[in-house]
Amino acid sequence: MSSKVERIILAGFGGQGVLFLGKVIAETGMHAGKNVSWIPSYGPEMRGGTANCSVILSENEIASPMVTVPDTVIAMNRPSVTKFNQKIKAGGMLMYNSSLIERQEFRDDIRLVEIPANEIAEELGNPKVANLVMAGAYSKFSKLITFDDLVACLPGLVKGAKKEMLDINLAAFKKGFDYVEEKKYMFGRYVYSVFKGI
Amino acid sequence: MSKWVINESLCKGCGICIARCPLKILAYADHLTPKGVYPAAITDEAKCTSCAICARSCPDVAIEIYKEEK
Amino acid sequence: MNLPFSSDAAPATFLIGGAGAGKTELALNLSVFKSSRYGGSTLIDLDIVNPFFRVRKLREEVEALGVKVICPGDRVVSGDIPALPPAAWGALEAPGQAVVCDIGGGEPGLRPLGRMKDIAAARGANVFFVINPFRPGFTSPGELAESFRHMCGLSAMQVTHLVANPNLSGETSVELFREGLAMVQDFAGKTGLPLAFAVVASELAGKLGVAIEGLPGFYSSGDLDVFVLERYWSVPWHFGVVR
Amino acid sequence: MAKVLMKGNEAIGEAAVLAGCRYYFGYPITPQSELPAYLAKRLPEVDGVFVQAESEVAAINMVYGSGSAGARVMTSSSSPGISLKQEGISYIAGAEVPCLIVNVMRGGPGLGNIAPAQSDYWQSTRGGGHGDYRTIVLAPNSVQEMADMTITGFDLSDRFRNPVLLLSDGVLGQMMEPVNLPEPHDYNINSKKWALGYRGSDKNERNLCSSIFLDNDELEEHNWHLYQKYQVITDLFSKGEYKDFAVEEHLCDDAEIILVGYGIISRILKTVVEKCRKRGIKAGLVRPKVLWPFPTAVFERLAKTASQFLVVEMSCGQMVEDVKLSVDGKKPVFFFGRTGGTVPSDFEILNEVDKLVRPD
Amino acid sequence: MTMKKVFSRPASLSKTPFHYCPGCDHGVIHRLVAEAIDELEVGDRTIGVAPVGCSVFAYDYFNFDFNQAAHGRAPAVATGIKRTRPDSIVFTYQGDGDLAAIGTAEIIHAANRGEKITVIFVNNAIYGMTGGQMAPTTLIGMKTQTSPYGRDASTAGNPIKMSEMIATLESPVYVTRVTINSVANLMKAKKAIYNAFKLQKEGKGFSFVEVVAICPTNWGKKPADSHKWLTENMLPVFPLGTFKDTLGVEKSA
Repeated sequence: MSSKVERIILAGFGGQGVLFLGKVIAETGMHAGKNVSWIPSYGPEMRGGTANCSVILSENEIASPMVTVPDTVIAMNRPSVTKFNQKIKAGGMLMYNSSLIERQEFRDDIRLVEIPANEIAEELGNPKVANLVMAGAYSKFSKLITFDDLVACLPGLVKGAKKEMLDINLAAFKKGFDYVEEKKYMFGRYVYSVFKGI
Repeated sequence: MSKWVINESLCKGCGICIARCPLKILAYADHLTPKGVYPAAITDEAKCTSCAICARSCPDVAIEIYKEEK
Repeated sequence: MNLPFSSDAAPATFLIGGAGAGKTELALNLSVFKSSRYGGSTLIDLDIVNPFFRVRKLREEVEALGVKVICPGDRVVSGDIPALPPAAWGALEAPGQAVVCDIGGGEPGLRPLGRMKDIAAARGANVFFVINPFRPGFTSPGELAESFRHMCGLSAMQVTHLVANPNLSGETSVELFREGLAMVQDFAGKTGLPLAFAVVASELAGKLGVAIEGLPGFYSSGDLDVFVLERYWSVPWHFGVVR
Repeated sequence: MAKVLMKGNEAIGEAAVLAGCRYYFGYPITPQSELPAYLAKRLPEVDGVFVQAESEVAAINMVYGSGSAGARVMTSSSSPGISLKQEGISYIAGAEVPCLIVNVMRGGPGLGNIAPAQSDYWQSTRGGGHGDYRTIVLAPNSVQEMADMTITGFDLSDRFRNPVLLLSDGVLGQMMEPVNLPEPHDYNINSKKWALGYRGSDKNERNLCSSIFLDNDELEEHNWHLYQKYQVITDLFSKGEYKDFAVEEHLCDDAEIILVGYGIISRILKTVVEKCRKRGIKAGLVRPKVLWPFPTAVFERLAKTASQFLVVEMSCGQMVEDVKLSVDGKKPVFFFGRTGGTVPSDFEILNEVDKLVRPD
Repeated sequence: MTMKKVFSRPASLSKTPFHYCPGCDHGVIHRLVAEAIDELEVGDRTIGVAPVGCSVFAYDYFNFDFNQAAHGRAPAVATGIKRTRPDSIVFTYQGDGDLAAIGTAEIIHAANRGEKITVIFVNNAIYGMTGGQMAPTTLIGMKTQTSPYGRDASTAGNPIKMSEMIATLESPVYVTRVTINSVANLMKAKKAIYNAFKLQKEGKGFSFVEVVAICPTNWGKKPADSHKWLTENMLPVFPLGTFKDTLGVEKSA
C-alpha cells in the first residue's frame, strides 16, 4: 500500500451502514490532516442491491475523486465481493465480513482479511455497529489514519448521541482493531496463502 | 348644490354613466374630444343630487363629484 | 375614367369575411381611394385577432395619403391585447368623412361588431362580405353558403353587398379569376344580395382589359365593376413597406 | 473556521446561508434533494424562509418575486426540473432580477435517469428559455468550489442584476470533501434601490419589475441594453477582474495535447495529465470554471502552441462546440464522451489520448 | 361656501388612462382596489403582481410597486415577495385563464399554504387577451373561438368554480364572490375588496375575492347588455356570496 494515497471502496447491503463507514474513515482522515474525498455509489451502480461508496485518503491534493482501481475493498456482503473482487489493485487488500461471506477461492495476488463483523457486533449487543468494527480493523492497516485518530473523531461524527451509544461505537472500533491484532496478520507481505488449505 | 366634473381625456364614451343615472340628467355631449370620443355630459346640473352613481360606475374613473358644504 | 361604385358614398363601410379574404388590403385601398375622392377618410382598425395583419402596421404610410387611422393605443399596438379604440364610436357617430372599418379575420374578429350594430344600422352603413373562393371554407358553393350563414350570425350585422376577391395571390390567372368570380356571382344570385364589385390586383387588371388611370380606383370591365388595388400590403413579412 | 467534511449539496446550502441568502424556494428531485433538505433545517435557524413549492415552475417564480423584492434568493433542481424553470429564468433575466439557480445535472433527455451527467451544457449556456438573454454559468469541480462559487454567484448576480447558474452534476452534489467555509456576509435587504418594497428615503418613484415591453422600439432598446450588459460581463471574464477566476490551466505551457473538461471530468483529466506526463506525453489541462462567458481567449492562445485538443464530457459532445469555435479551425479538436451515468475512467481517457498521440 | 369632494379619483390610482375597451369592468375593479388601499392607508407599502391577460399593464395604473408575472404564476411571485417583505401588502390581480387554467397549481397551493396575500380574481368566462378563446369558466354551450360549437361538458368539462374550490381549503380566511353589474353590487364588491385587504393588513391570512365581470368586446355586446347577460347567465352558475369568512370580517365591519 502506497504511503501517499489510499483508495478504498466500501460496499454492502443497504442498511449495513457502508456509506457511514466511508464517512467515518474520510472524516478521520480529514482530522488527521489528510486530503480526503467521499463519493457514494451513484447511478447505474446503485442497482443490484449493493450500496457502496468510494473514499480516498491522500497526502497530496486529490485529482480525480473517482476510485476505479481500489487499493482496498471493504466488503460487507457477498455481492460486493463478486462485484469488486476483480477491480482490486494487485497487491491490494480485500477486507470482508466473514459473518456473511464464506471463505472461498479468492484472487491470489491480494491480501485477504476476514473479520466476523456481525458476530463481533452481536457480542457487543448491537448488530448495527458491524460497520464500525470494520473501521477499527481498517485503522490497523492504514498508513494514513490511526486507531487514535478514529477514536478522536468519533464524538463529532455521532453528534448528540447518548453516552452508551458512544461507548458501544468505541467498543466496536476496539474489537475490530484487536481482532486484526490477535490474528497477527503479517503486514507488508501478501498472505493469500494463509487461507489456502486451511 | 352639486358640481359634476368629467375629465374628458379619460372618457371613452361607453355610456354606462348615462344608462345608470337615476335622474337621467346625463347624455352624450355633441362635441368630440381630442381622442375622438363623444364624452358624457350633464344636462341639468341643478338637479344633480351628487349620488355619485355615475362616478362609481365609470370604468375609467373620469368623473368627480363635489357637493356644497353647509 | 374612374367609375364610381353606386353605393360608394355611404358614410361607413364595414368589411367582414373569412380569415384571409383580403379585407385588410381592401380596407386600406378603399380608404385611400375615398380619401383622394372625398378629401379625406377614416380607417378604423377593429382587428382583435391577428396582430400580424392589422392596418395599424401601415398607419404612417396611409396617413400620408390623407387617411385618418383609428387604432388601439400605441402601447398595445404590438401586443396581443384586444382593446378596441374608443374613438371608433366617435368616428362612426360623427358626420363627415367616409369611414372604412377593417374587421379581424375569422369568426372571433366578428364578435366585437355586436357592440356596433346599432350605430351601423343608424348610419346606413355598407356591410361588405368579402369572398375569396380560393380560401379554405369557401371553395365550394356548399361551403361558401355555410360559412356565410355562420359568419353573418356571429357578426350581428346585416350584410348589404358581396365583394368578390378571387385570387391565389401571385398565382392568380385570368382564368382563375373568372372561375372564382363565377362562383361568387352564382352565390350572389342565390342569396339575392348584390355583388358590389370584384377586387383585382393591378397586375391582373391589364390582362382583364381594364385601362387603369390611377390606383387604387373603380373601373368597369364589361358589365362588371372592378376595384383595382394598389398593393400596400404584399406579404406580412414585408409589412410596413409601401412601394 | 475549521475544515468540515461536507457533501457538495450541503456545502452549497451552507455557503448560501453564509452569503446572506435567507430565502430558498425549491422542489425535490434527485440528485439534489440534500440541498433543500439542508436548507429546510438550516434557514429557520437564521430566521430565513424555506418553501417547498408545488412545482419547479412555482419555485422559480417565487424566486422571481423574492429577488424582485430585494432578497438574496436561490433555488435548486436537477435537469428535468431545470427545464421546468426555464420560463421563470427567462422572465427573471428579462426583468433583471438577481438570483442563484443550482443545477445538479442528471441524465436526459426526458426523464433519463438519476445518474450524473453533463448534458445540460447547451441549455445552460444558450439561455434555455425563450428570448435573447444570457445567464452567467459557473462550473465547480470540488466541494470547496461548490461553496466558494455559491458566494461568488450571489455577488455576480447582484452586481449585474442577472441570474447566475451554478452548474454541477450528480457526482459533485453527492461527494464529500473537506471544506473551508468562508466567513459569513451581512446582507441588507434594503441595499437595492430598484427593489420592490424598497422604502429608503431616496425613493421617489414607484418600482417595477417587469419583462414586458410591448412597444417594438422599447423592447429593442431593452434587448440591446441587455446585450451591452452581457458584453461588459464577457469583457470582465475574458480580460478584466474575473480573468483568472474564469479558467484553470494545468501544465499547458509546453503541452502538445490539451485536455479540456469542466466539473468532475476536469478532476479525472488532471489524473490523466499526470499519467500522460509519467509516460512522456506532453499533456495539459484546460478547465473552464465559467461556461458562460466561455474562456475563449485561453483557447485562442493555446491554439498557437498545442497541436491538438481533446474535449471530454459526460454528454455526446456539447462544450466541444465552444472549444471548436474558440480554436477556430487552427488546430484539430477531438471529443470523447460517456453518457447514461457512466463517469469515464482515467484509463479509457488515457486510451483516447494514446490513439491521438500515437496514431499507429 | 366650499365644495366638498363626494367622489374623486383615489390617490393610489395613477393618472395613466386605462388601455381597456370602453365599458370594460377592469377599470372599476382597479379603482376599488385603489380605494381599499387608500382607505387602509397602506399605499406606501403595497406591492401588486400583474398577470398576463388584458390586465397585463395593471402596474401602470397604480402608484405603488409592481411585479409583472408570467402567465398563471402571480401567486408564486406574490409568495416570494410576501415572504421576503412580510410587512408589505401584496396582492395579485388575475383573470380566469391566468388563475383557473394555467395557474391552477399556483393559486391552490398559495391558498393552501395560507400565504398572507390578497387575490383579486376577475372572472369573465372568456380569454380576452388572446381574442376570445374558451376559459375554464366559460359557460356550457357558450361559443368562443375555441369552442365554436359551444362548450361541451363531455369534452371540455364544466365551468370551474374557483371560490367554492378554494373555500374547501383549511387555510384561506376569506373567500367571496362579487360582481359589479349594478351599483348595489358594486358597493358590496367594494366592501369585499376592502375586507380582503383589511385582513391582510392585520396579518391574518389568504384572502380571495372573485369578481364576476363582463367582456363586452369578446361577448359582442354593449356594456349594459353585457351586464344584463352576466346577470342572467353567469350568476346562476357563479352565485354571489361569501364562501368562507373564518374570522367574521364581514360581521365585524
